[in-house]
Parts: sequence; structure tokens; C-alpha cells
Amino acid sequence: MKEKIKNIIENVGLPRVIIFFFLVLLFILAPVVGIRLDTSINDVIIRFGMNGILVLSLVPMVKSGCGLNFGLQLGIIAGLLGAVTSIELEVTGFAGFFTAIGIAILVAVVLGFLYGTLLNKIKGDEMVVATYVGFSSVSFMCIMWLILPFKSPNMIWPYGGTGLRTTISNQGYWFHVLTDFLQIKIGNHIAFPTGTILFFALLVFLVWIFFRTKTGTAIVAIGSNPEYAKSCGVNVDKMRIISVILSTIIAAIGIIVYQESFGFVQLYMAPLYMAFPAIAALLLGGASVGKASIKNVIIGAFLFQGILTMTPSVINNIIKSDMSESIRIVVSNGMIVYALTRTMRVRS
Amino acid sequence: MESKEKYLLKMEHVNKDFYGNKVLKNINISIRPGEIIGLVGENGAGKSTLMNILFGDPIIHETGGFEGKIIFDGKEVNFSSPLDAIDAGIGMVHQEFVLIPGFTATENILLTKEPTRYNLLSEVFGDKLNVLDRKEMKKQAIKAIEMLEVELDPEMIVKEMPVGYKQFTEIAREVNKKSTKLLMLDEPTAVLTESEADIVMKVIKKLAAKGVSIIFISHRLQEILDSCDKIVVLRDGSIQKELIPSETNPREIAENMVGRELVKDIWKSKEIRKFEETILEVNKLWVDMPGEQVNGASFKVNKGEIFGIGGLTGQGKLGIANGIMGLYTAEGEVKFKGKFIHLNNPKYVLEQGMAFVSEDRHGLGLLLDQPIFWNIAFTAMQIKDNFTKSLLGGIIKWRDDKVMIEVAREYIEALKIKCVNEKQFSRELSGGNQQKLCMAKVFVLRPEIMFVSEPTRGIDVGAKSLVLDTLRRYNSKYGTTIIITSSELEELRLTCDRIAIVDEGRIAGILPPTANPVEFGLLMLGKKSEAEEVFTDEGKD
Amino acid sequence: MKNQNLTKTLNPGVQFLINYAVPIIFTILVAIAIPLSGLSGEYLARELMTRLARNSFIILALLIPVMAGMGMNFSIVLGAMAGEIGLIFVTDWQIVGMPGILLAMLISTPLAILLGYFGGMVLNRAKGREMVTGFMLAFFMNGIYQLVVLYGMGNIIPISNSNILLPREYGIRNAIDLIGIRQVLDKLISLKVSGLVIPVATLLVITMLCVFIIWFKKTKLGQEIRSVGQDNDVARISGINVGKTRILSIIISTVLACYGQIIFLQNIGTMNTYNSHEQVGVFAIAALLVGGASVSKATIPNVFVGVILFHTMFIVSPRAGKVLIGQAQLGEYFRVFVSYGVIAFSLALYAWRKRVEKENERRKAMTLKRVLLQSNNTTGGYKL
Amino acid sequence: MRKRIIIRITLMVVLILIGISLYTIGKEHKVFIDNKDIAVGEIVYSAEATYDVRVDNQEIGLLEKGDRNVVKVAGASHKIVIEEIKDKVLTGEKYEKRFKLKTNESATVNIPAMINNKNEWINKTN
Repeated sequence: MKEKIKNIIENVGLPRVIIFFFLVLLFILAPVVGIRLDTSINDVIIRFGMNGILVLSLVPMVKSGCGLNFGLQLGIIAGLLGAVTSIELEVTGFAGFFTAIGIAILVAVVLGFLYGTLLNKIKGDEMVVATYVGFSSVSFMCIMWLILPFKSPNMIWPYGGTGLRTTISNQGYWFHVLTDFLQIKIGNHIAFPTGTILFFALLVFLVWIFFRTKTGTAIVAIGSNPEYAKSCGVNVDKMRIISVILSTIIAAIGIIVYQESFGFVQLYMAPLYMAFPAIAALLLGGASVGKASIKNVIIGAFLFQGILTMTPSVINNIIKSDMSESIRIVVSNGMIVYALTRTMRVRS
Repeated sequence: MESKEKYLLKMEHVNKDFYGNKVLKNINISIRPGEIIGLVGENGAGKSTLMNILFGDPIIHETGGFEGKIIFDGKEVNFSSPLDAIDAGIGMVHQEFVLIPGFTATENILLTKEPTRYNLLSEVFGDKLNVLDRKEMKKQAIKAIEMLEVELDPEMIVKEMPVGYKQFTEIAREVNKKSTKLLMLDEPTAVLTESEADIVMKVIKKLAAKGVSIIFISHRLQEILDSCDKIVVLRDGSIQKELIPSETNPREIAENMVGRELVKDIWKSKEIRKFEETILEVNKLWVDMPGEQVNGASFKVNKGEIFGIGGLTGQGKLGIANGIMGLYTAEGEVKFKGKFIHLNNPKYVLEQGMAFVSEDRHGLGLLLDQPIFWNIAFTAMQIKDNFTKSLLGGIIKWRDDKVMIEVAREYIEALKIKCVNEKQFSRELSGGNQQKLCMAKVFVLRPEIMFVSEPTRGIDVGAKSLVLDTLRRYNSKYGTTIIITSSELEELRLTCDRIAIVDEGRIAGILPPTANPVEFGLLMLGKKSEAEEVFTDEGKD
Repeated sequence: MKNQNLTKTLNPGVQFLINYAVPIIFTILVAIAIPLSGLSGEYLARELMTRLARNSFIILALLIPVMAGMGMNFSIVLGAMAGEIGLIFVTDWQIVGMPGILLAMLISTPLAILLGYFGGMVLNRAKGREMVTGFMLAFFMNGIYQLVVLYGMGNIIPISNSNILLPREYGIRNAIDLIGIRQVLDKLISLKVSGLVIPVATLLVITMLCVFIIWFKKTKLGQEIRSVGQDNDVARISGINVGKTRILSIIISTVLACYGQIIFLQNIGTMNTYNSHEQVGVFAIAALLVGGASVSKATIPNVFVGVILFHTMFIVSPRAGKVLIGQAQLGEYFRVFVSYGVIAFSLALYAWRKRVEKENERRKAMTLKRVLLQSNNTTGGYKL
Repeated sequence: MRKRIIIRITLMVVLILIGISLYTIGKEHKVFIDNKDIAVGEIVYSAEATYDVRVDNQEIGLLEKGDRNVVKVAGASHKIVIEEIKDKVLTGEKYEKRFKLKTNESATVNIPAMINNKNEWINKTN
């Protein structure tokens, strides 16, 4: 029995076990300290819908062997451009939402292609380079937000300043178009975001379909053994670029869905560290540097958002101080460090 | 007692097995101080294991040690790590250079043995903080280099040295360990040109003259005949014969190395097949495959035959198939069905109708973490669009798992692959079954030429003949040309219609399987003068 | 036949341009930005002197892990944290002046050694991806640091000085005034040369560190670290304990970074308890790379060239931005972009060159062998 | 090897000692200086002049009658020097005293008591 438990912990990974029990503990404690469980769970679901797509966006690149996408910010930038342009064009409602996505996809294809080409030139060092490509493109876009000729009064600084505001409200454009779509309200406390979850499910389905095609199959083969794929006549570089483009597109859509639910488009340095929570969530769901599945996405996003939602409310109630930010940093970055050190051991 | 004084090393009745597989049987060798012993044998004859035992390679201990007695310098020894062996006075020059590329010859010769100057900080942080005594280092290095009597600048950086100089540096490092009494060299001349090799051999002789005993492995017959005091020929883990160079000839050595006559009888009962049409013509092929470099090999293969490529490890036989299939950078002319084909493009070559079962099953033969049916169908899907359904007017090529599984089942049945079902991960299969899986992958493609490299490596005896039978049956059933590359001469002779032997990256000669094994041995040892060349139209300059 | 361009060695001019692409681009950038900014030479010199004294030490801390083949040590942030904890205690105990600085160094040393050991162990488990792991490790430890300093101090760890505690009586305030040790080292010996104040003592300390690094390279440990850096496998076969050597190099780097951060903060005079260390790694590494260093080679001159170029850009870019589009903000963003961009560019360039060079070397070796074989017709067998 | 262990242990001890001495010489103390009337037993010594006060060569400035000032000094031993000023002119009257402070101590110096060489010139508190 002891052996068995040890085996399970070994397979699942100690950090995951700890985090899982921590979350369970939080849920148990919640009613004790006077927090409504149903609202908490509802919050978790809403945040799951907000963030799930960003987590999903990592999957194609992991599958093709490019590792964890530390350059997720490129997709986010594409998404931001889409969102900002749709507001500039004054398109509202679902039309606005899909205009944003459409433009974002176009930008994401271009950025993804360039990004993928770069990653092909530096095989083996993808992650560290990607991190800084992500950072530098976010700071580059800061300059762009200042000088791009957007005119909409809702987006630029009110008194004569140049450049876009740091946060732009999307209310009146496409705020909550998904969240409120077919929303199910139970009592005063629960509002199930059917639209968001359906949209997430749709993307999951599309990704699933992609990996059932000839191209998707080739990408999986590259990820599990690039030499094998090459010997089977697969154009490894091309397939990797396709996976990077796909990841970038999904990330772009992901950030738009996030903003749609959140209510604001956050520009400038806001996207800087956005890759880390998404990566941590995927890893928490059981993925590793070289392997990830849709199951990992769903479990991971749920667990991670669970921690993020529950820690502030429960912990603050217990010790009367807000440790949640620190705990979030420790959990998410600790998970990533763990995963980075873990795979090497398995290989050697 | 007298005899013990005379010998530096005595190995008595040494036996070694790896998991029940006997690799050394009753080895008795004795070496006098200053004696040079040449070790000759085919792949797997036990040369490396013998060296590993002497040098205390941890792998020997991990696999249960060895039986028998080794007396070195008057004491019975059993080294558990190379460091013990070095302390006792045994040096080893590996086939791969063990040198720090950015260091000078001096720094490499003295690596970890640097003389240092005392320093107060060492009292606190340990001896590691002593400062290197560069002057003394250079002095010692020069002394070691002088022992070799070669021109080697002690300040030269290894990265910038010609290969021969790197080898000198390695030897100098071993010599510098003052206690070195026995020096072992594993193919010290393999990567060198002829003139460089000559110098290395001279160095070895000089060292011997200074009292250092030497054991060296080589496949260059001339070297061995010229330099050794004694030649030990190993075959199948036992000493076949000890020969004295002045009293022997290349033929005798080759005979002792290969010497099996069983095969001829089998072939007596078989017909010698005749082929008319040439399907593949290789001319001056160069392949840049590390460790298996091909240096301008030329040969022709006939349609429908089973063509064997043999030779010793590291001579380039594996590079030929890998090069033609585009897995390593290749140059040269390859004509397939009379048409020149592009090299360095795996997809193109596969599309032309050639396919490859790699020697590296785990590396590029299989998707270990994917199910069996994926492994069987993947190549065909990518190359021929098999197993796909076009949806939405061809925009989406949907993977048809159902057909994949059906076909996989067929092959599991036909090749008798032992597995739970077609969804099992290929990692979980045994070596023999993995090999069958690799072949199934290629069979699905229905190629015109099939390259198979080391088909029986690492699989058990029963599975070996099964694999070879499968290949033969496939050949006769579909008339597919098969090119088998193998280290096992025996299996080539059993299976092939003609056998080419590769030496130094070129075809040394092509022989019928019925030829005298000695001829094969001579070719492997780089002596083609006496070999029959009836089958060899190419290969000459 | 393909990739034949690889057999050609690049011509030396092009080689130089690629090797020093980053410093060259930077020199040009700076050369354009200085006149644009309109800042006086005197002002520039003064600012630059301050920054040279303030930043050089911590950049020098990066050199030894590069020697050990572990790339840019993003985990020097751990050392910076150790130094800050030392400063918190010294401030709490109200130890001032040089004794304060020395005591802070003394008490943070064991902590830095411990953190360095931990960091080294983690990086050893992530061979081949040390940089990204070191980077994430710094983030992770930042969380731990927050837990300790924001929740542990004044609670579990006794802190008595209410000036540095938050009003809730535990946890350290966001900013600590280091008035007691402010610029103590800089002013210990200072020299005025026509309006330019030279912090001689600080520069002396930096010189001493340079001498130490040069000396260290000559020790046996230095030699072992260099050999580990060049070839892990060869070093191991030669009997060097590779793992231990790598850990040692990280420990040394962490301890030096700890001192570097103390020197940096005594110059600034206030400490942002939770942010001061965050960007230490990024800026130090960017500066070193700007100085012409690469992931596998970094020298003392790289450090100083880097500090001068990188910080000149830092000084002038907000002004230049203002002149260009009338917004200082642009310059601010520009320098953040440059810091990250330089790292991205250098790392990518290095990774790309590593691949090309490997290929190149192989091709060269093969061509060489081919020439030898063709000129030597007797190969393929020794005739009797 | 033995020698090395001894050296290392000694070094440790030395480092700890250095740490302690750094603590003492770097420790900051508050010294209050009063130019106020003070009663010692029955007798009252009253403040009569303005003084120029220096502690450890640190200029504190003029202290008029009834004034109090504070200064922060580092270390254990200190010297206080006061010079009398009457009608804005130094009279040449100069008094000097030395004192030591333990860790965590602060001191209050009373000038009238100090001039009159009374034991109560300094009052040390924790």
C-alpha cells in the first residue's frame, strides 16, 4: 500500500499532489470561514472560461517538440491588435468580437510565421530565446501603442495626450457577449457562463480535429521523435512553423476571450508575464516540457484557477492578510521550475 | 616465482558473461614489460570487453564482475573503476578523443594532474585554490612529448590541431603519468591518415623500447604485422590463436579471425541466383555520418537480389544506406532505375520507391511513445497519403484510424508480432518484435528497394532467424531488391546473393556468399590484393 | 551538394561583424542618441561614473558561471535577495557607516552560499536549459522572499525597528531608507577631478574583484571550471566532479552578486524591498551582452564596455525620446525594449551560430579528410 | 589536515568576532544634549550660557539656554566638546568629556552638570 502511494506520487509529481490537497483543503475550509461554496465554484468556472483558451494555446507547440511557449506574448499582441482595431472600427456585439478575432488571426499568422522561423534556427534553445522574444516584443509594442494612429476617443488619452490608454474598456463594444450568451442563472449567486464554456469547447474540438489530420499526425510524430519524422520524409521545419502559428492564433483568440469577460483591454506592460500562469496551469494539469494533452489543459486550468480564486478569500479570512499574491508566485513559478528540472532526469 | 617476475600482466582463465551471454571464454594472456601485443578480431569477438576488464570499467562490476585471475605487476588485481586502474599504472587511449578542445596540449596532458603552488587561501578553501604552476606544467608536458619523440608544440590549442596531433596529445597524457606501465590503445590509427598512422606506430614502438607494455586493437593488418611482438586473435570470446608476426601471414590471421566453413554447405543446397538488370548504381558516394563516414564508395545492385554490405564497425558500412536515404549529408552519384536521384532529401527518396529500416531502432526507427498502428502506418500516410480521407474537398486530410488499425492487424498477424493489441505502445515490445514493426512500416510502403541495417542487432537468437526469413520471403514473393547492412558476416552469407565488404569508407571488394571466409577476413583487414575480384567491377580507382 | 555554403569559412570581416553585432549596433545607437538628447558631456560623464561604480560589481558576478558553461546566470537574483536581507537586518539593528556595510556583507554571505548551493543543485538537474531554469528559479524565489520578508519578518523573525516595519507590525515596508549607509563606500575615498566626483573606494573594490577573477582563473579550481565549461564528458572522464564544480561556480556567482547588490544599494540610498532585485539579472545580463560577451565567453573588458554602452543608452534615451516625438515615455519604453531585445537577440544569435558552427566544423573535417584521401591513392589497403 | 581544521575554525571565530565588533562600532546611539537647569541633591545648577556643541567631531550647532538637541553617533566610545559663547563671542571656555555606551543605550547629557563636573552630567537609558 505504501509502495503504491509512493508510486502514485512519483508518477503524478509531488508538487501536483501538494497543490491538489491544498486546493481540497481550501474548499473544505471555505464554508468554515463563511465563504459560500457555490459562488466560489462559479467563480472558478468563470475564470476557467477566461483563461482556458490561453492554456490550450500552448498545446500545439509542446506537441511539436518546441517546448513550453514562453513567447506566448506574441499571440497576445496579435489579440490586442485585433481588439483595438475592432474598437477603432466601432463594430459592436458579436460582430465586433469576431472582427477582433479575425484581425487577430491575420496578425497571428504573420507573427507566428516569423516566430516559428526563428525557433527553427535555434533548435534546442527555444525556451530561453522565446522568453526574451516575448518580453522584447511586449516592450516594442509599448512604443507602438504610443505612436500608432488610433483615433477612437474611447481609447486615446482624453486631454491631448498621444497614444492609447493603458486600459481600454470594451463595454459597449463586445463586453460579455460570450459570457451572457445562453447564461444560466441559478439564484442570486450562480451565473453559469454557457457561451464562454461553449466557445472553449469549440476550440478544444478544433484542436482535436487538427491532431486527427495528416498534418497533425506529422506534428505529433515530430514531437515524439524528430529523427523518426525526418526519416519518414516529414518536413520537420515546416511542421514546426505550422504548430507555432497555430499556438499563436489560439493565444490571440484566448486573450480576446479573456478581455471579453474581464471588460478591459490591457495594453503596455500588462501582457509581460502572462505566459507564466498559462504555462503553470498546463503543467499543473500533468503536462511536461515534452508532452501535453487536452486533458492536461482542462484539469490544469481548473486546478490553477481554483487556487487563484480560493486562496485570497480563504487565506485572508483565516490570517487576515493577503498572502495570495505570494502564494500564486510560489505555486506557478515553482511548478515551472519543477517541470524544467524534471524532464532532464527522465531522459538521463 | 621466476615467471611472475618476467611478466607484467598475466590473465588466467578469465571468463565474462553479460546476463548469461558468454562474451569471454577462458582467456589467458601474458605480457612482458616492453612487449607490444596486437589484438585482432571481428565485431563482438570480445576485444572491448577484455579492455574494459583491464581498465576497470564500472560496467563490468555492474554486470556481476568476471571470473578468473588478473595479476598485474606481481599483485592480483580487480579494478572497480578506471581511477584504480590508472593508479595501478594502466593507461588507456580511447577511440574517441578525450581532450578539452579549447585547452593547449600542455593543459590537456596535465589535466587534473597539474602541479600547483601553495597559497594561503588553500588552507581555508582547500587545495583546489592552489595556483597552477604553468612553468612546471610546460616542463612536464615537454618531457612527455619528448618521450614520444614527436614535434608537438605544447602551447598549441587542441581544437586547432590536425587529428594526428590530437592522438599524440592523448598518448602523451598517458605517458606523463609516470607510473604508466601498460598502455592500451583502442584503434589508435582509425581516424588518422596513413602518414600520421605511421608516426603513431613509431611512437608506440619507442614507448615499448622504453619498457612500457602495450596492447592495441587495430584492424589494419599491416600495422599489426609491422609493430607487434605477438598477435592475439580473438573469435567468439575466446583466443583463437596467438601468432608471431615473423612466422605468420595475413591469410593465416584472417583465417583465424573469421574461419567458419559451415555456410558453404547450406549454399550447396541452394541455387545461385543470376540477375540481369541493374536497379541501383552508386558512384563515388561520400557520406558525412559521424563514426561511419563513407569516402567515395561505388557499387551496383541488381534488381531482385539481396545485396549484403559488411565490414568492421566504424568503417562506414552503415553510412551507405543512411546517406542514400538522405539522413546524413551525402555527395556523389546515385542512379536508381537509370535515373539520377537527388540526395539529402528523405521525402524524395521515399517517394521514388526506396525505404529504410534503420539500425537505430530507438533513435529513428520507431515512435516509442505511440501505438503500434501509428508506427506501421505513419510513413505511408505521409508519403503516399494512405490511411487518409479527404474531407471538405481535400482541405482536410482526415486520419483514418480504422483502416490504420486494420492494416496493422494484418501485419501483426503476418509477421507474428507479439503484442497485446495494435494499440500497445511500441516501447513495450521486445527487441525482436520492434524490429518486425520497423520492417512492417517499410513493407506497407511497398518499396522497390529496401535497405535494412543491422536487422538482428540486439535481438535474441530465435527472433534472428525469423527476421531473416521474413526478409527472404518478402524478396522472393515481391521481387523487392533488399540491401542488408550487417556486422554479422555469418548472417550476410546465409541471406545474401552478393556481399560487399566496406573498409575505410570504400568498397574493398564484392564476393559471393560461397567464397572462402578468409577472403572476407582479408577484405575487412584492408587487404584486397589476394581477394578474388571476379564480382568486383567497381571499387577500383 | 546542398549546404555547400557551409564549407566556406566566412571571411574575417563578416565574422567580426557577426561576433560583435551587438556592441556595434549599440555604439551606433548611442552615437545617434547622444546628440539628439542634447545632454552635456559633463552631465553624461558624471552619470556614467556613478553607474560604472554602482553596476560593475554585480555584472562581474556573471563571469564565472559563463566559464563553467552554464551560460548567463539569471539566478544571481538569489544573491541580490541575500544581500537585501543582510541590509534589512543591519538597518533594523541600526548599524551605520562602513561597519554597517561590512556587517551586512558578513551576515548575508552564509545565506548567499546556501541559496547558491540550492540554485546550483536545481540548475544541475536542468542541464542544457540552465538559463530558462535560472530565470524561472529567480521568479520562484521571489515568491519565497516575499513570504519571508512580508509575512515572516517581525513575526517569526524578530525585527524591532518600527521604522522599517509595516503599520500592521509585521512585514517589512515597501521602501527602506538606507540613510545610515548611504554612499558610505562611495564617499570613503572620493576624488574630485574638474567637477567629476570619483568614488575611489568603490572603484578599488571593483578592481580587487577583477584581480580576484583573473587570479581565480589560474587556480586549479578555475582550470576545472574551465574544462567543465568546455566539455562536460571529457571533464568527467578525466576525474573531475562535474556536478560539484558547477554548483561551486554558482555559489561564487551568488555570493558576488550579493555583495554587488549591497554596493548598488548603498549608492542608491533607498531599497525597494520587493522590487530592487527583480530586474537585477536582466539589466546585468543585458549590459554584459552589450559589451560583446556571448553565452559561452565573457571577459572583464566585456563588462566595462557593456556598462558604458548600456548605461549611456539608459541615460540618454528618455531625453532622445522626448526630442523625437515629444514624449519621454517613448524613451522609457525604448530602453526596456532594448534591454530585453539585446538578450533575445544575443541568445538567438548564439544558438544559431552554435548550430551552424557545429555543422561547419564537421564539414571542414570531412573535406580535409577527403583531400587527404584523394591525394593519397594507396588508402583502402596496405599493399605488401 | 589537522592544521587546516584549526585554521578554518580560527577563521570562523575571527569572522564572528569581526561581526561582533562591527556591530559595536557601527551601532548607532542617540545622544540628547540638554542645556537646562538640573537639580543635583539640594543644589540646582542652572543653564547660563549658549554653547557650541560637538560630539565625535560632529558639529551640532549652538545650544541656547533651555534648549535640547539630539545627535546620532555610531560606536561605543564618544567624546563631547562644548565651548561657551557669551554675547555671540567664544569666551574660550572649553569643556571636554568622554563616555561609553553599551548596545541599545542612549544618553542624555546635561551641560550645566557637565560644566560643574557632577556625576549626574550623563544619564544613560536603554
